[in-house]
Amino acid sequence: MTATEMSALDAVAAVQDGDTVLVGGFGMAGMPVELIDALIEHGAGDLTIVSNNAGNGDTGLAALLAAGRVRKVICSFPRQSDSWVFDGLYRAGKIELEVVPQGNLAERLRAAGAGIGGFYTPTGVGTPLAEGKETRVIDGREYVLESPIPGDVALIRAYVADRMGNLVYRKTARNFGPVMATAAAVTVAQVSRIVEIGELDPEVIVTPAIYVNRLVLPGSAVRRTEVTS
Amino acid sequence: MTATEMSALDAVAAVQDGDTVLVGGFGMAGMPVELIDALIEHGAGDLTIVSNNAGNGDTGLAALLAAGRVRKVICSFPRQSDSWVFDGLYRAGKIELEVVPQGNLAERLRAAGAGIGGFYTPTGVGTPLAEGKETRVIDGREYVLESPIPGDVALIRAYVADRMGNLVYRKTARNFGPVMATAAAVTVAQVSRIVEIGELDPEVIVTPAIYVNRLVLPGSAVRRTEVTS
Amino acid sequence: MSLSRQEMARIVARDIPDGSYVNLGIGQPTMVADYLRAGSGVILHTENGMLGMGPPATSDRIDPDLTNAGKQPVTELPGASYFHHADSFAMMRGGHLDICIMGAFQVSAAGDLANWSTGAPDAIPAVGGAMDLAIGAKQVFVMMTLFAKDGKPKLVPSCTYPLTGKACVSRVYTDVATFVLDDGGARVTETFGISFDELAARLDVPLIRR
Amino acid sequence: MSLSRQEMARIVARDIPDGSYVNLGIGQPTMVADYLRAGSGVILHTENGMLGMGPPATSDRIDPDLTNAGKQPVTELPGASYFHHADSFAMMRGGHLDICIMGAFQVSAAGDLANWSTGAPDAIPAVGGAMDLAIGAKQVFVMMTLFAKDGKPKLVPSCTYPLTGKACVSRVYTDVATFVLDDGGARVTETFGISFDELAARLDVPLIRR
Repeated sequence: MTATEMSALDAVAAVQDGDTVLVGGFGMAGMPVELIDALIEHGAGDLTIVSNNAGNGDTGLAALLAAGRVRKVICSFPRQSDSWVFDGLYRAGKIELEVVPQGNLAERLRAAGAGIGGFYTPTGVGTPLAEGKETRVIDGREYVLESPIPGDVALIRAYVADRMGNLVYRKTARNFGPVMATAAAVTVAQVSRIVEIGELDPEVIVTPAIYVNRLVLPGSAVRRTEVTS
Repeated sequence: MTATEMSALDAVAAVQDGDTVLVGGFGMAGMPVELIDALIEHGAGDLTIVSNNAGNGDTGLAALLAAGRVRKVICSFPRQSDSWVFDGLYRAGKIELEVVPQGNLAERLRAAGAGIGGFYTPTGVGTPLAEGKETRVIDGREYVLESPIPGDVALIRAYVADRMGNLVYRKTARNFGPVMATAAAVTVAQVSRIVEIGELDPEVIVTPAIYVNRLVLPGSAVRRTEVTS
Repeated sequence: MSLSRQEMARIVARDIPDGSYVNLGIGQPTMVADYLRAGSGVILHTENGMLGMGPPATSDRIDPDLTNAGKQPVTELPGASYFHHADSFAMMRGGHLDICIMGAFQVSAAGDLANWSTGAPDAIPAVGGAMDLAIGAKQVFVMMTLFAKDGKPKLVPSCTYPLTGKACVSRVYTDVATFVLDDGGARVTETFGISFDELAARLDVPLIRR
Repeated sequence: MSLSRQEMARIVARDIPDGSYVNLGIGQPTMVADYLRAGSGVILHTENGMLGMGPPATSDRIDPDLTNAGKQPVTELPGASYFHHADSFAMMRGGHLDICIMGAFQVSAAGDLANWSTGAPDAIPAVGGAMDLAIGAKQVFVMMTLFAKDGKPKLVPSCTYPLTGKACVSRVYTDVATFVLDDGGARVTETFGISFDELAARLDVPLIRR
């Protein structure tokens, strides 16, 4: 189905209590800030958040965590100079953490989108992050078996979408967006611009429309929210 | 290292007796015709060819097979209306065949390029092509374990390269090129045009230069060969 | 009267929901495209790396770099996108396509599909993307004549030909009847020039009246 | 005299062959870029999805959509390309990068690397891309001071901190000596302000004179 343009709040209504939500971005680049704010407003809880980091400062993911909506975080790098919200919850035993090497995180998301049941990765062999996991020697090299990470909803940020839902990204803000879009049952993309079908060159589309369900233009979302409130 | 422009014959000199050669293309779209012709002229033998098909008519891959240079073919679809060269060699017991479902072929090539030691695929479960292979039930679904297919040399066709070796493709001629480029120790790309570094938009590059070693412009290759012969 | 190939294609097209992402297999399934309603929003995938495939290309619109999985020249519709083979099969195998339509030698009542090899001892094996399509799409529709030239039914209790995929077919469109397969039963939803009882008498598969 | 951080970066840069594809880890290794010879053709990879990374961006060239793995604003050089995270780590893990340069808490004589966790019981684990970089590049160079603040050597017979990767480090650049690790031995190729014998006396690792 062609992607539907919605307000941020309507779009994140796809998230239900207990869902696994994939959140794009690497630092602020590619972070779907308006969608996270809408998710906080939406109120769904008991969430598992899959993202590279576990929130910074007091806004965005950190605010979602502070609101007590997150049961578990799956990420590669939770500990940062300004990750005090996560740090506090973790030390208080109020949040679960699964640390995944960044490449395994990206590959496990891809596997979920690609129908791969599991894969043998060289990353993490002999380290604490492979403890308890199945290992296997293939052609003389040791590998760890890793499993896919499917999401219920992906919240990503792209640059331009066409009305069908095809996406292009901008520079290193691309990061996790394309793999997360493939790995979730419902993908919501926050974009800076929506163009007509046919305006994007078919050769340069990074995320084909089949992976995108809902489009959010932050500016218009704000206006719509004001109108309806 | 920045990719080097060469004649087709110089470029395929990377192929040695006994090598595994990945050959791009799906039908004629993306088929590196001049590189295959050069490989025939080059003379390397005892080759394993990995390609979607096993040659058509009497030219290209079929001519390479007819010249007795190929020990084994790994492909998804060898049998076509005009695959008489392969058919004859196969029925005479003169060539080995490994038939691989097309998606497994693409994924096995990707795995080789991505450092994945093996993966569980749903394709082929319960069929003769999974016989003797390890299977595994993951979350209630049955999967087959498949292994990477690395190449010694990849011969692919792209559309435009810059002098660094970044590649873009054209329409469905893209097919196996990008994954084969990642899966081989040496990648030779036949292209229609070479532009200066900086002329390709970094957002639209499909195969980054790191995967490309040698560039061949067929027209110029012919001229150079004439000059040196 | 039993259906012509064109009529079968029309009936399959009728059953594809608007806006679906669909892969049409090589051969007869390709004809389904001719019967998709303009404005249906159905988007065609071709496994050699494209979404948004348009009609066959003719004369001066033929481009050797733009073909379908049957290697026939095709065209590009607005909103199309190109991707490489691993991405294309990831799309298929990851369960993102709504419907895949394929031909078959045999389909079992449990939805097993056999469409790549007759198992003849001297045959050269060749599978292409059939096994990936069989297990990848959310639904697999099969189009075939219900009886082989020798009169043997092709909807069978258990496939005797080598399998393409297990328990993957959800509907079977034939020249004389349409079947929906679920929970091991074959439910007859339409018949063409044959009665339900005649059909039941000629098939070894338990049939369910719709 | 032992080397400053700048001098260490200069020495590492000197040892990177022209035209190499290189990933510079977060922190000190980033400084190596300042000492790459113009025209060296060295191409920098950043794991958040870019080849051809340029120098840090300043003032009006800062673009929030263009950062390095340390989330600092950077620039783009001609010939750059962008790709998503799975493709970026496939590039790394598939062995396509020539050299990766990282900091370390400890390196063993066998090349084991510990650089992500001190194993403190109350520490929050965080690994980022370190484990992927450790096993992915053709060669891993480590930059570190040879002795910790408490004087304990960081080149050790066996790492006591949790590992990042096994047998992955090929060279260790320190403030007082450079080591090449191969076949379980640490070969000293240069010393700075310390003699080979002094070094041998302070380390528990058997050293090989170059």
